[in-house]
Amino acid sequence: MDLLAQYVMNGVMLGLMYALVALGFTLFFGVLNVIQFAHGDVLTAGAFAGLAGYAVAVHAGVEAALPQLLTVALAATLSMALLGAVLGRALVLPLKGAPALNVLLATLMGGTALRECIRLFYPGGSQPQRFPALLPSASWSLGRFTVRLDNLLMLATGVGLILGLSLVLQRTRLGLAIRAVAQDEETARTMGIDFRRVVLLTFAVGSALAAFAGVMNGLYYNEVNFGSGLLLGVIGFSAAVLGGLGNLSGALLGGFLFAGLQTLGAVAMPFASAYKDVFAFGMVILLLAWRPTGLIGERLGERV
Amino acid sequence: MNPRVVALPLRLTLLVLLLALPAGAKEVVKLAFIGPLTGGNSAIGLGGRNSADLAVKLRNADPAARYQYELVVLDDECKPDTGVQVATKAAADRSIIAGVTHYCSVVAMATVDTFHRLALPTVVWGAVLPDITYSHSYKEIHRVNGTMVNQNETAARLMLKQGYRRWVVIHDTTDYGKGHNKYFTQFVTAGGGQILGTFGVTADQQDFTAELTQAKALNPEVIFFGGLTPIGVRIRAQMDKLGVNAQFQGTSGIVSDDFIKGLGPLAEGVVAFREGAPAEKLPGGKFFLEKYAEQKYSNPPEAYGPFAFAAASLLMDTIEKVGPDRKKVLAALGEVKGKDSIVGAITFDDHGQNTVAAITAYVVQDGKWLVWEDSEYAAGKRRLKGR
Amino acid sequence: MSDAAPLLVCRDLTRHFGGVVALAGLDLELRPGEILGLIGPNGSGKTTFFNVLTGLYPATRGEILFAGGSLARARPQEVYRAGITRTFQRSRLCLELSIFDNLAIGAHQRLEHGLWSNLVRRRALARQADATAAAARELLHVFDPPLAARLFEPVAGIPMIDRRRVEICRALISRPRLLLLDEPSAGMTADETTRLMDDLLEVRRSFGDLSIVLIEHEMSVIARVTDRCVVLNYGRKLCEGSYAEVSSNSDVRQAYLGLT
Amino acid sequence: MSDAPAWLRSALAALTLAAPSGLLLYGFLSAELEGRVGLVLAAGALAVAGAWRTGWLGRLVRMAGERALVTAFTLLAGGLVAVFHDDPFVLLLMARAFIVLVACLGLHVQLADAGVPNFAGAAFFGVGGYTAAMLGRGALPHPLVLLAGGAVAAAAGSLLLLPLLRTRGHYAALITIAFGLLFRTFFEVNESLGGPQGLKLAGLEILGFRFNDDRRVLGVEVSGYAGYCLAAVAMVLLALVLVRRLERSWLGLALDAVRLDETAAACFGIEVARWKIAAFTLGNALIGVAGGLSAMMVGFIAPNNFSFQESLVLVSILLLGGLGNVAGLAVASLIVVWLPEKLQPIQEFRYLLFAALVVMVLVLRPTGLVPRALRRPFGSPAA
Repeated sequence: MDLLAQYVMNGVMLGLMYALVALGFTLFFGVLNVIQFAHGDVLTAGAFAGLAGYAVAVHAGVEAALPQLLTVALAATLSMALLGAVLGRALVLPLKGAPALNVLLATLMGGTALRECIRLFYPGGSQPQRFPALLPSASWSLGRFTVRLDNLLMLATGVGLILGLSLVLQRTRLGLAIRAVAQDEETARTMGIDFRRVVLLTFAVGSALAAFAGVMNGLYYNEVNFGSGLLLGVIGFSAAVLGGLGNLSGALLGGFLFAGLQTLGAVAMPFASAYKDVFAFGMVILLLAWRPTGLIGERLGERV
Repeated sequence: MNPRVVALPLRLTLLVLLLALPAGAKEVVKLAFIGPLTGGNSAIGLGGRNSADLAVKLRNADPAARYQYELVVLDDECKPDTGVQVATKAAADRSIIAGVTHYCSVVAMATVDTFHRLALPTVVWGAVLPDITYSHSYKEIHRVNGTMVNQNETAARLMLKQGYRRWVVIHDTTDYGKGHNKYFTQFVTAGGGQILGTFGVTADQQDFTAELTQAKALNPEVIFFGGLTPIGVRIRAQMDKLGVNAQFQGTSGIVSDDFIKGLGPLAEGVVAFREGAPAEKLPGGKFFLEKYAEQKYSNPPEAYGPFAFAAASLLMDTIEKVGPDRKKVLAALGEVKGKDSIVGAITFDDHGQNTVAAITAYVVQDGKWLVWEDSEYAAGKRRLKGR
Repeated sequence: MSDAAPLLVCRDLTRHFGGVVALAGLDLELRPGEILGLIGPNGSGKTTFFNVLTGLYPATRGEILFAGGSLARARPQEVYRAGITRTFQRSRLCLELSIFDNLAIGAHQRLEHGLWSNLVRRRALARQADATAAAARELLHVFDPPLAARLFEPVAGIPMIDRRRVEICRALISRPRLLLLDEPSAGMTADETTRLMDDLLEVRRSFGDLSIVLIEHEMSVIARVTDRCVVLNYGRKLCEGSYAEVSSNSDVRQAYLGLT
Repeated sequence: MSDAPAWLRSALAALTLAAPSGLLLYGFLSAELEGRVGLVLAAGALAVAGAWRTGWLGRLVRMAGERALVTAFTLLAGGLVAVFHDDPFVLLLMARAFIVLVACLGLHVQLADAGVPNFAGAAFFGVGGYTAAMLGRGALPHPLVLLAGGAVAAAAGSLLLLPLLRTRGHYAALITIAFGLLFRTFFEVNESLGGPQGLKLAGLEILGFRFNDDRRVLGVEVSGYAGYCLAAVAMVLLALVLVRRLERSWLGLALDAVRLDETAAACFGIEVARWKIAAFTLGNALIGVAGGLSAMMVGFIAPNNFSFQESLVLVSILLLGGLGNVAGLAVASLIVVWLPEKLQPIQEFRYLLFAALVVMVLVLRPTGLVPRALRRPFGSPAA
């Protein structure tokens, strides 16, 4: 029982991170019908940016954890919002109208370049970097189940962020613009919406989300690594597709589902846990065979 | 400057002579360094590269040296086919006399035939799989570092001596991790220890909570980790998250400053083992570390840097002795007995394996890797987990 | 002619999209050689009818009899083999292919698709290609002689009207028994359309009893070419008869022309 | 020369194209110093650009015609093998480029003809390799072993058929991506096929001719890789003829129709599913055969070689060359296989530069080096 609770807890934390990544993918697809595959590496870059921010803060003599945390979060989200917009401007918009495959590959390679840059130019970037524990680390145990305060805080923030995002999309003018563009570019233009601006803003928002996920990743594992982006990207993409591209709730569902599959894979096959990714990706293939346009299906629709 | 056409080598030698005669400059001799410079294992690869480079720099600075050495650095990406490609490149280039080759065992395995076929004397600087030297009788392949067999034998003995009996093994599914799992399990069970469970994890895995939760349920005294620094750091950190407080024991792959940097206080008391005498204890070793620091390389030497340095130095000593000729170098390498180096005396057996490869036990104390014997843990001032 | 067995019979043909009823129990008959005009406001189910008939959307309910056989559950490929071809409202030619290739796609059924004959028996292949090219030229020539000369130019490079022509030729080259035209006038001027229709009728003469169902907003076209009209509204048949009859029908004027 | 017989003109045209490219390739392959590599590249780029702008390139290509060109470049490849007969490294590089080209032709049939995405190219390449490793030791003649590699790869691909047929676009792409990742992990975890340690392979042997041996031919040392190189060239020729004949036949037309507009295709009796299956299977078979030869040549096989990144490299070759253009494909595979090797001098920065280059080409020239040409059906008067 306590074990089960532990598994669920682990799965939920994992799922939250995947969901945050998947949200980015689904947002980008929504507005532009493209997959921005550098997204996973943007996450990593975000974590490293946060780390740099922390170093600066410490250098500037900031002692308290909270201001440090804020510096980290701001450094990460702002820089990545910028990077995201730049990527959108430099890699995605120019390829608008080119086959989807080109965008996929261009962003994948862009991500690779980003990854290599971290490895080569961030001091010691080729090895894992320690990420400071900036959250209170109190924890309670019942039997073999340990729940930690910092995890709960992250969980709360993450959920809050997601709710915030959906509010932005539902209530604000930006959200309206984004949804309009997602529905149909032409109509949006005729409604006098500045298409490019909306797209770039979307990329900024989505990338900021990824950066936040990166920071969360760092706080959760107390370690960041230049290479973690590719797999996280692929998983986030899988999650978004599983849920149904362009569908926010789908992205969430997909994220938690994938985490669930991985945990299940590790638990169901004790001592063969290395197969858990084989299991998870195998399930992805089967699920897509069963529901070809994702579990919830596309709301925004891939124009075939 | 490869001899691409029949005429080219002639022209080149002429050129070299012309350069050599008036200035009286030394003849240039090339050594190859092969290791992973890109991808997941690049940190160790770069550490090795820098160390070999350092060896060459020092030698070139030495007026007594008969030759001017040039290091040809090649990236094997830790992939067999790329490895074979660059190995062929190095071996086919007759101006390259010998090679300091490979960190990744799988690549080292792939290239032995190439080196044999093209007769390039090589000294492995980091790959630990026994078969690399023992699966064949090629004269071209030597190795300064010990194999994972020696390492795990010592590891098992020492930990059993501490009174540990119940292990959970976590290893990455690369050749490195799987090999360590195999040999450690073998020696521990032989010594009366018990492996409660074994978990394979992929080398790019981020989250280990599922495995660790199961491990926790098995309630082991020690978690043995067979793998490299990156996931070593993650597993140790996540053990703490899940409140798994068992002793953490690693392999040569985690004996790196980054392991400690990556974990901070959490690294305290972690035990690991590495082939070779501890660099910092031998006079040559101290010298190496100082010189390395002087060069201001962007990466630390990592666990295997000293071996790359030793291998390169060994090759250059040999060339100084017998001259830049592959056959002679090969013959001379066969003779190496008790040759001292910064990793201890080197003696090659008939498979080219360095037999006296000492195994050193390390423990992290106050943010530093200390040799077990002179740590407060050995002295009993501090205690490993559960002791 | 009027007493001949009907070529196409639709009974209670129905198609739902979730809650929306796009086609509601449509009954329709078509005699061999007849030209039927299908009119109605946007979203009245005209194109849906084509899509159901050609098997792109399976019918939710109802029966389709074509030349005696049932097509209600048929896949598009089977519908084509049965002798029904169509054009699309928004031109769906393969733009990066040549006119010839597009027509050859239309002639798919007659072309040899065995591995051996395609990869090895190259002389036979060449002969088949020449035959197809000849047929294509002949057909194009009727619509626009210059077009026939541009047989091997990419479709992307020709004007809208020519694309319409090519699309119609693609539908005709397999010598179907029923041709479904979805708004051929879209994006063309009235007299361009008129000319297109006249050419079509000319081809039809050489075809014998080709029947046509024509979706069209351009009433002048309907008036000129159709033998009979069916008016759809909200997926239902509002009324049918000659253009004169339906255009004078008050419900139609109400629903469609928006007059009272 | 206008009154010269057609064959002569095409031959001359082909030669005028092949000769300078030969010089270029020779220069590139033999160049070692960074400076010289750069020089050769610049010269080549300049020459090509010039020939392009002035329209000479197109004119010569048209005048030569496919057959003459293929012949000329086959001779060219043979010539290069002869020149570098004693340099195993250059031969290995060439052989690898040719083998990759064969694999890419397989991918080309899937992606460029039928529009079926495949981001697991390296996986199918690996299946071919592992098959060769398993059967290579046995009594089965090696040509058959290679074919078996293709067959097994095709069979492995059939696992994906159902999901691939039901999905489209990014969804289909994800299925292949997932398979690629899954495959690599599986072979790493699973011990029965060597696990992460990988497997040694027996060298290729045909009718007692052992490709691994270096030998003296007419008194000159000839590296064993020369044989592999020629085998690879032969394989390229076969694949090329197969693919081009396919494309110019009605089969190719059907594939184009499926790629360009499934709905319209269906409305003209084209069995979309059938053609997708055919293309995917044939493609994987080609990739598998190439993988088999590659594994035998390298003599060793391990999961590391078949990672997702490797699959990406294959796809980038397709897009860089210009999706749907075989000539571009050939050029791109030479560049993508050789350039990283020539970038060795910049050591750890190689991969960064390579990725950056790919991105640049994709952004600045979305159509790839050589854009898709208008399809010329076989026997058409225009052809």
